[in-house]
Amino acid sequence: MDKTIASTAEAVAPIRDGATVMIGGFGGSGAPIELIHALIDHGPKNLTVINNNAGNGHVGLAALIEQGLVSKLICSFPRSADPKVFTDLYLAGGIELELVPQGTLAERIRAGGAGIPAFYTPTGFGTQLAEGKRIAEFEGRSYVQERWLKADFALIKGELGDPYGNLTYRMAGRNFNPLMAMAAANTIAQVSRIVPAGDIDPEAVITPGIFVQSVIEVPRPAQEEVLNREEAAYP
Amino acid sequence: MDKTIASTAEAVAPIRDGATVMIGGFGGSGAPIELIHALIDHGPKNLTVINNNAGNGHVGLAALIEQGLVSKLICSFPRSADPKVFTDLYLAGGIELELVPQGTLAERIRAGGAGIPAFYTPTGFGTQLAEGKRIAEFEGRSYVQERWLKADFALIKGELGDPYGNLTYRMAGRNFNPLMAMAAANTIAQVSRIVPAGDIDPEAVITPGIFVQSVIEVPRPAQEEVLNREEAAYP
Amino acid sequence: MTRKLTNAQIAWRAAQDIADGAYVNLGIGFPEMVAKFQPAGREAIFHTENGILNFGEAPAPGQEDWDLINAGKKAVTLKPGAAFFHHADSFAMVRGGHLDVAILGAYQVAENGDLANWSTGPKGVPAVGGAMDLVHGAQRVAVLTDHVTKDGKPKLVKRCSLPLTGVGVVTRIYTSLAVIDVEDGHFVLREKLPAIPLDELQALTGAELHRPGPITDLTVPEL
Amino acid sequence: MTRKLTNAQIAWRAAQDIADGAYVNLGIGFPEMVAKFQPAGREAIFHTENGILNFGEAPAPGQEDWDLINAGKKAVTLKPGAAFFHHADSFAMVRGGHLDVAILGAYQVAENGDLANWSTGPKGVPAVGGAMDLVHGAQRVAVLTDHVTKDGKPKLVKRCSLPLTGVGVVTRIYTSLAVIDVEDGHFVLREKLPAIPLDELQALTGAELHRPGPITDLTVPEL
Repeated sequence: MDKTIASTAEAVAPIRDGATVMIGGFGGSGAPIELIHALIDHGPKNLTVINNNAGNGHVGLAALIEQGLVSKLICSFPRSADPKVFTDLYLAGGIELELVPQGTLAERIRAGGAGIPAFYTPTGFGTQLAEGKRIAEFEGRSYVQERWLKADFALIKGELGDPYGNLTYRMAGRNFNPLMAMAAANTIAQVSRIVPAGDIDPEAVITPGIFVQSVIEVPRPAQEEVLNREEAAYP
Repeated sequence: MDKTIASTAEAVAPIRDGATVMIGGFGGSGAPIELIHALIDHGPKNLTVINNNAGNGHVGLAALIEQGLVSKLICSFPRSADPKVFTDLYLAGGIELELVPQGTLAERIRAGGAGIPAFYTPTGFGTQLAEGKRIAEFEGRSYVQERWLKADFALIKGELGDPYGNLTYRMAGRNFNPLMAMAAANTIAQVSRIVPAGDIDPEAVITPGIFVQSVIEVPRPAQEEVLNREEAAYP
Repeated sequence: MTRKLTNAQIAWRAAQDIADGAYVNLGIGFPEMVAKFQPAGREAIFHTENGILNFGEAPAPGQEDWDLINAGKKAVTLKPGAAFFHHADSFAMVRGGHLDVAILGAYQVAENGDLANWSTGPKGVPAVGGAMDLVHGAQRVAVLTDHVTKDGKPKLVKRCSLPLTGVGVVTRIYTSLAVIDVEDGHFVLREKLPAIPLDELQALTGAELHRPGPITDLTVPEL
Repeated sequence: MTRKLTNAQIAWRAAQDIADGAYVNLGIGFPEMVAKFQPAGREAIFHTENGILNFGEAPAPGQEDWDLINAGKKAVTLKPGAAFFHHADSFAMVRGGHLDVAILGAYQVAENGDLANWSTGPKGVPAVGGAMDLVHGAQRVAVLTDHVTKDGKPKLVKRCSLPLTGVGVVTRIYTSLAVIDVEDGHFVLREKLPAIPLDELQALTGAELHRPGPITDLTVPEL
């Protein structure tokens, strides 16, 4: 088995117009910048993107939005140090936003990966974000029914990867990445280093390869925070 | 912070009559034999025990049942090479059994730990094990509503532990242990070795210490399979 | 001519349908034999419910590590590229549709795809394990079984009389006599042993065998 | 005499209530200041939504690692005994009731414990983050806030007029003037600045301040 792919361009080539794409990362930590930039080069339109945020500056997710490729964003916190790209487009009515509490977003993605079509959570009960949703009481407390989230593709960022698709993550770069790997039909992982099968201790694997379809080595990946401090823009 | 405790006896002392106790392990792998034996010595009655199995031979969970301390068992597979203790008691009407599909058992325990009071699963739909349960349809497919499982105590087995309660597990001894740690009000972990805080790589922690209340070092822990091949019995 | 396949031969036939790179869960007991007949050049990655991907054969006697076991509680070994995970992640793989194939045994399979393989009735101690989970989520759910019970009654039936494991879940049945698909609520005969006449096979089957396409000879090596 | 606590002083007061060994989540912004006032000899373990337990202070400028950040996207460091985990496990800690204390900011808190802290209305871009999760599950949900808005209106009210973060969730409020518990649908005054007369405090509060027990002087060091 060999899930390694030579280039980010080849990896994102199957992503078509209208696809739903989960993108890992929390702010810039664990964000697969090189895969996002390859997706911009590829250029599919009308994407629905699932990410915790809405991008920052003019690179990564913000650049994807700036290029007009995203028609809907599902996220918990579309604010950042410089959320201008998303903010301007949203206020102009150019992009749809589905706002989801962060823990509910994580759990909905996990549910998608785990074959759980719906679950109940206390989060959001009695708030605007539960409007129109089914409510149920358990032991006298009220809960909101939430649905799974799945995607056609996930673009994620790992630290080590092997030809079976087993992955590790770097520190808090883990965040949504392992969950999105579970919830997408086609998970594309960029990793800092591809190692031979067996080099990752089976106890240290965070994402087992069954959840991953492609692995691309991107040594010394860019950090969104660093790019933005340099006022970088893509393309 | 120091969650370490000197003895298994001290660790299980708070477990009272009528308590619900999750016990980790799948068959003998990852089963906290020394904690179970300490619980037998302690002797609380009318326990509800949650485990994947019903014990094997005359040690560990089988011994706990044999000593008459368990009034109800929640499990998926009460068969083993030598399930005589449970089988005899069950057929004599001396113990209640709640049979749960294995994946549903795991998910109910995780739900208990994650604050999810109920979820829907395809598992069991149309079978005896879904009788009396709420059914719902999502996208034309039928699912069974299952409830969370929580416990007063969890007895689990790890490999390394630190004073903060961070744990690793040994190979497939992981199984239900990390889930039960999440779902119990008081999680007691035996580990092969207690190491100083900081010795477990933060990326290698499987159970973060927030889920663990006590850690006891049990060097060279017994394996149920080995004890049974020696025809051991406890006490 | 072969009048009936052995369990090993049934397992061999099932193994021929496993694609290179497939993720496969083999049920406890007889289905476990499928692993050793994996065709050369095609790599299957085996999953076990208790939290291992890419495990291999049993170790030599005396070399067992009892924290390294499969769902049948038998000692196994690891292949390069293996991974450990907890039970909730393990069943996320199952229920979430990440397995390509699950192969299970059966007491009865109905023409509508219903499977009964966990309970023979109210007596004794009931035990279900992961079977009810495994029949959901895998892309293909295959059954390995003798074509008839020990006393000669059909195991392939119109409707299961035994307690169900899952409703409408089976996609293919490998029996001691034939290979049969479940399609649109019917048994569809794909292959049969050349030695068994069609009418005899039908007589041993509790529901109609449809034949919309060609029927291939079921040929399996001596094992 | 002090007529109003600074944000740092409010944070200091909140820190005095955190027990040794408590697991604590501090909201983005002003509540983050609580960490630096943890009393000597009492260790709190800080949790951040993006998957770290037991993180410490910001690194020296230039020493930042941008994969090691908190929920506010600020660089942090690790303490011995830290752990990383993914977002679903992180919110299992929150929603599952494993945190001892969550400390958040507020636009409004109602006497029934309702909290509004995520939206000031329909204009602009809405953003919620983890606030709606954090108000559920933690054993204590505390709020840090100025007692009144910038234009002098009460932030402690009978019913919130702004969009809610959670219903009946707040247990204690640390304001620039007082410490107030929410009990059985009422504000219960526990401590107030000696310089503020009771009637003045009541006038600045949008719902009745109950006084079932003694009222302690709220005394905080200069910071």
